[in-house]
Amino acid sequence: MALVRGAPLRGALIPFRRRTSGRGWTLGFYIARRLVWMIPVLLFVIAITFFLAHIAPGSPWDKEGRQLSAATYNDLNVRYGLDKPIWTQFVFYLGSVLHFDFGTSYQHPGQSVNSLIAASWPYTFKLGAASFIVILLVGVSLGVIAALRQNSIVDYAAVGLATIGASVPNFVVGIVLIILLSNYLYKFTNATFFLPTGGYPQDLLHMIMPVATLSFLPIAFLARITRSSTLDALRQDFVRTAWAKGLRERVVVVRHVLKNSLIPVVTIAGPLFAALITGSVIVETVFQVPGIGRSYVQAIDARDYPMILGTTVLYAALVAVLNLIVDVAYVFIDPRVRLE
Amino acid sequence: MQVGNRIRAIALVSAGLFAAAACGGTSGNGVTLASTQELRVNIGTEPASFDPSQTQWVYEAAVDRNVFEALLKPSKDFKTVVPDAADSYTIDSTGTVYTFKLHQGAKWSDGQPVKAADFVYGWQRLLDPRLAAPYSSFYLSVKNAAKVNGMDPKDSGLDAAIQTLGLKAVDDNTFQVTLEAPAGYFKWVASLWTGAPVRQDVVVKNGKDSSGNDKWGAVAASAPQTVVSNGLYNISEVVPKDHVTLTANPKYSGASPKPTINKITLFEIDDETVAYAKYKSGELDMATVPLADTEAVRSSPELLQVPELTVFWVDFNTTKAPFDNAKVRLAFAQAIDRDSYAKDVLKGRAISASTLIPKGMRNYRPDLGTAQTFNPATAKATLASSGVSQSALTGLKYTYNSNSPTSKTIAEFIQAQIKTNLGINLVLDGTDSKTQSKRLRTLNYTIGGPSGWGADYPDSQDWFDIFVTGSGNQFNGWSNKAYDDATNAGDAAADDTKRDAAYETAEKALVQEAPVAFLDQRIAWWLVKPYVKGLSYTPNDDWLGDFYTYTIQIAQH
Amino acid sequence: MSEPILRVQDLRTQFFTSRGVVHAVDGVSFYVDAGETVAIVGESGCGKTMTALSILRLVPEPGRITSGKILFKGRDVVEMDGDEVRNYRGNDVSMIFQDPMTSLNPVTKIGAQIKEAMTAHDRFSPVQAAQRVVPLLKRVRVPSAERRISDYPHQFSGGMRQRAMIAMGLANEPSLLIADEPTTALDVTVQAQVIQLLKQLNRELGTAIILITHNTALVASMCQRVIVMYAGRVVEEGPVDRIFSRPEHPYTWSLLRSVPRVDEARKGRLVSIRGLPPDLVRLPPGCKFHPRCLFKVDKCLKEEPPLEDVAPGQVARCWVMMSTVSEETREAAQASEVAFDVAAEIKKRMRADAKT
Amino acid sequence: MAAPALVLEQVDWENPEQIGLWSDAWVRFRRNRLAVGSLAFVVLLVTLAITAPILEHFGLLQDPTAQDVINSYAGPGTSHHIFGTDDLGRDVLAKVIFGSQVSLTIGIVVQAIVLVIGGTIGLVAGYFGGWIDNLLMRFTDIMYAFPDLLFVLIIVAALGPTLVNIFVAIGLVSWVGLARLVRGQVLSIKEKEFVEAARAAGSSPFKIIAKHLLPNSLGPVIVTLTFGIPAAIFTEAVLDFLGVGLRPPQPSWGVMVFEGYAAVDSYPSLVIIPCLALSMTMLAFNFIGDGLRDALDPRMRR
Repeated sequence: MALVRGAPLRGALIPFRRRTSGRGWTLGFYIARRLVWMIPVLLFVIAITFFLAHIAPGSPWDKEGRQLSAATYNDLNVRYGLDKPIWTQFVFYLGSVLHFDFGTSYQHPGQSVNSLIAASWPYTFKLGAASFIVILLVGVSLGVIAALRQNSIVDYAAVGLATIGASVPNFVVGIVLIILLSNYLYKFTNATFFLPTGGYPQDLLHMIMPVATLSFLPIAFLARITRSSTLDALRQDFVRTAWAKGLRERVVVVRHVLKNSLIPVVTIAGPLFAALITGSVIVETVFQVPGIGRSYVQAIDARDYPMILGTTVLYAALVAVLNLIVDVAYVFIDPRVRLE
Repeated sequence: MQVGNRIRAIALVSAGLFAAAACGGTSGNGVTLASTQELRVNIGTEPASFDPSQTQWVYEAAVDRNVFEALLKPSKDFKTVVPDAADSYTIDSTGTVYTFKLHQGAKWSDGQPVKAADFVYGWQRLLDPRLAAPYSSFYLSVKNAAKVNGMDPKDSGLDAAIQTLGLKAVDDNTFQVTLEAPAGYFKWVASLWTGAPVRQDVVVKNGKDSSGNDKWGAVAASAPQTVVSNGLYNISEVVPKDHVTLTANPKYSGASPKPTINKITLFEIDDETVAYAKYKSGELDMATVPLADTEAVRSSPELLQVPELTVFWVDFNTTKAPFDNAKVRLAFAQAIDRDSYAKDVLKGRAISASTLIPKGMRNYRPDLGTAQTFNPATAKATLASSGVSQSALTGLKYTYNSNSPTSKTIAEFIQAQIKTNLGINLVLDGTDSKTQSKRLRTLNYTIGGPSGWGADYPDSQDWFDIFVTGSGNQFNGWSNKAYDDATNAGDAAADDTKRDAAYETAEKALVQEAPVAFLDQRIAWWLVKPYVKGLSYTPNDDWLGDFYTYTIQIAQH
Repeated sequence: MSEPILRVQDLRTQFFTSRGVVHAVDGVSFYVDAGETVAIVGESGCGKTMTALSILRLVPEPGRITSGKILFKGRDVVEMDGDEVRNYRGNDVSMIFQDPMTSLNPVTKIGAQIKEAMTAHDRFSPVQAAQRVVPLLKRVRVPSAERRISDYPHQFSGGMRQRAMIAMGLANEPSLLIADEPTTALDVTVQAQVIQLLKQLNRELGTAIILITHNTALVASMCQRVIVMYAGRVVEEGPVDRIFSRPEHPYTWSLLRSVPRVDEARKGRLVSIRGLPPDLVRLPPGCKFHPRCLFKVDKCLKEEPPLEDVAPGQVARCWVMMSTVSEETREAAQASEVAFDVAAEIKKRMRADAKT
Repeated sequence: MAAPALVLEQVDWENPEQIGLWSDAWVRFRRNRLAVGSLAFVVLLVTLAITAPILEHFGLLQDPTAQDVINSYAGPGTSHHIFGTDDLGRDVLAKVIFGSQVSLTIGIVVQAIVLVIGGTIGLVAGYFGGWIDNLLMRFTDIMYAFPDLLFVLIIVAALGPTLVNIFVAIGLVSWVGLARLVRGQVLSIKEKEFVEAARAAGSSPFKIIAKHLLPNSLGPVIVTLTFGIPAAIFTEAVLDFLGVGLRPPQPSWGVMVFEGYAAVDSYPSLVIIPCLALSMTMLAFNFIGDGLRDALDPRMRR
């Protein structure tokens, strides 16, 4: 098979069978199997994080400056069950997690982790979704144009941007934007930092900088992959057949070239989500975005175990679900793939 | 850009310096008011709770002070206390029974009258072990407080024991506190924001979370509905991790005059650089100046320098060699060039300190600090006379919190000073804030820091208690009978001259024995927009004017 | 005889590569009458595929048609602009390719790809196009066509796919179908079926077919005329039976002898033609075949012979012509074949390449 | 006289000229000017990093920890501080060069860890297949589900931010990609005839892996590792930037960005210089990666 397919898919899909695929039934079965498989994965993630968090030196109640009295210190441990042996705490925590109760945050007495995450999740999601759309639009179009107009200035510009993008860390991009906008340009654009209170039009203006910072690296990554897969597709025989049929250029490019070259792009959507998540931690810290990325860093520093675990589980579940969606989408996009 | 809480300095105006001069009069003094009277400030970190009994940090106090009204509050010049929710108070002949007369007709934000029983319930929550209030130690002077607070949270007899506390509502307007023993400083304890009244029915209505925390004070979007308060302002909006908005409380009928500012937005920007950038882009009305931008603003008309009542020092672990030897500690203290640190490193934003009590407080005695003054020659001599071998001084680890840029800079500065002046190579051992606090608390270190103290109130008792044997706030494992006796005498004495003499002996012992090497007292650099008028601030403000918000006005701009 | 539907005059197609200009098609002229089946044969790299692609203006980068005319029903294809070419391709002239495995879009249904060929031109309305797909597939003998149109290429066998390609080619009832080595990638049994199908379609639809192949056996069973190409030019052309019985150009002669003939008992051993196809960048002087020609004379090295009439309808490009060569010299020439070291030749060629 | 049989010289196709592959790759790599330029830059950087202590000894370079508190925050181009000084008056140029030591070691050591873990898991899973493959791949899925930065943050918080811990932490999260790649390579090569032949000839699995599987999957592995280096440097810099990474006195670039960020308004050079160093090094490794990929994988024509 001449077409270059991206990195082999995650375990469950290898090897391909080229038999006619009874899609409906096997797909449902496959999704169920993957969802069931997610539970042990999440449990494993919880276990690792739980013990790592508890190994970290210092307790949630240690603080600088005025110390808590010994009595208060002990009362707090009793209330949050930290006085029990670590294994009992773990079992107790697993019990509550199975009822979707992720406990209460030490940093915010009176608020459950569920409500805290629910409160700050929209900002991470809004930023992540906006960046994802920007990344797909800009990354793919850049890659396709570079491939179609190969060895033109557009191609060199796209490849150049892709390589530089892959090298400049996103917090550097963030810093440069801050230096430029806060010192020099703010007079004109008044583009201040991410302030979710601005209401609709102002919100978009404020999201420019964080979204740009979050998207810069993935756009480069995506453009590079789209370009090479489109170049491969252009070299295939069926494109020549399409031309020979007298189809218009637009039809040839969209229906024949892109329909094939964008398949590998779907496979890298998985690592793209992971990059967005790690990126959100950095961007939220640089731009003071009240999302769960930033609260994760604060939770670690404050040894807020329920918050650390809650955020990690959310992120891990998110990655697992998104990867499943990618794999299922892959089946619908590439008819040759048949589910194990 | 530090993550998490840093040592947020508690500021105090020094006696003669900035007294009440800057406090503006009412709108009548020729200030044309802007159409919107809104103030936007940065408190740096999201408060853990609005429930007074669950707060401890300065930025939490700044919110609660405007939403609740405690019995008393510090005067504008921070020298004494003035009435707040209580119009007046009397002390009986034994000096142990304080009777507070509440302001007639004061109302809660939901229209209910403020009753003495609300204060009784509020103070009981501060001592109830099940709630583990962080500031409970301040109220241990109340009768039976130590006994109740020390009980096991699961003890069934707890509710009955709480009734035995020296707290009584004589009638709806009279709240009486009985102490274990007379305490000259108790008026200041009554001025703390944590002593605000709390409505029992509101707490019960909102119930508890799965870990037993009362939900009424939670910093959540639901706060405007759950928090019922008696202060000048109500909580109108909470956007977690971003800001809290307060609006003037229409039903307020307490003693304070009506505020001109009707809306205060408190942002939670933990990065000083970002806050400074927002000040410049017009999104904040005041902001602190990052150390790096000192030169840029030194001559700016918007600059306000407010000396803070905070002193920072380096900790020695007196229970482990080589710092069990007083001479070695003294040698290290004498080898640190405090003036260069204040002038060059902090660019003049600090005053060097070689004694415990900061400048601007009653017992400020720089003359007693001669033992620790910087002198490389005497430092070397003292080290030599200590008889400690060179090998015992090698490989000493200096532990510090490397998340906060200020303590990182101090660590590197101390390392260089000790290297040049004593020829000893300290190994820097940085870690995050929690680990650092634990190391200090469990004496699992040799030398480290910086630790510091900010005045909760300008009374020496608040300071000298730190180094008393067995005090939770001392990380040096230091015990000195002469110091303990002098401090206890100072705390108990009623007459000021007797207290000063006692505290003087305590200060001398502290400086001489040097369980810590004193470093500096910070000066806060603030930038305030020119259109912010009538600002009257005390050194304990988290943002300037947060004690007396009703004097602030926004001029036309 | 009416005007031929296709007349190629002195066509030159060149590739401008870093190694220099490749003369892929170096002055080719021929004609194809309506309904006629013509074969273009020659070793790989002799320019036969590039000639076909030039006819459809499908020359890939960095190739260009540098000169010459391609008259299709009187209109010169070389002069056509973008839109005209698009309208011309696949409408009245269509082409099918060698490897059915890769010539069909793997992610689109077979039916859609065939329908697309029709909807690209306005000859049939979309509704008509949809209705014609199944009959087309039936015509090319694809079993249970109704069900198969919704299958994907990977669900078809090699032979089935080539039939689908042919159906696609015939969708617009073109007057000329160019088949570029349609059977090379198929195994022998399927080859016969495809050739049988093409012959039948030529008879039934009157579609002229240009069959491009290096397999001379196919030519005999299917085509009326044959054009032999070598080094980007036509070296001999004529009716099939004459060319097969009395080839005039030494290259055609050696070509025919290196093919096992079922109908005749072979006397001597099969002999491959000595040497390698010429390097199209540095063509030798004179007759391009002279380095490998067994009967060359001095003139062949200096001057390239023109196409001369050697018999009614037959032309050849040679100074000697096989008819003048006696039987004995043919036997001696065959015997004097010297063992040829292929590997050495390849290495010599690579080293020459590396130097540039 | 029987006609001489046409004898084709017996060319040993079993092992194509091994040198051809590498010399050919070098020829193609040399043509890529950007890659060669980047290689030169990296070589310069490595020599500077190694000789830094010697340069300091000879006074060409200042001591990065020497404080000159009087003229701290001096801008670039002042007296004998070409790049200026930081908040405690330390020479920025010295800090950048000594900082490269940390960043380069992190980049290379982490890739070594990734090669060991990822390589072995990929090879074993690919070659043996069956339940071993399934087990290892399920384990990789788990690691894949873990957002890498979060995992690194929690490890560093738990074990403490020493250099070794950071190496291990970043290495632990970065091997998944390589494991998958190697497994894919092994799976595809295992099908190839010459491996079949070798197995038929009875050579031990270990010999097969060493002689056939490794050399053939070397190309993509080298490319992945080259791209891995900037990724590792980036992750370490992020840790420092979040304030949880390396502790002074280790002057790594990430720490310099973290310290300089506080002075971003008045002294942007304190942030820009380490950011430039970081970006240029990562850029260089990316260009080298590109060059290697094109050289070793002819299909990816430019």
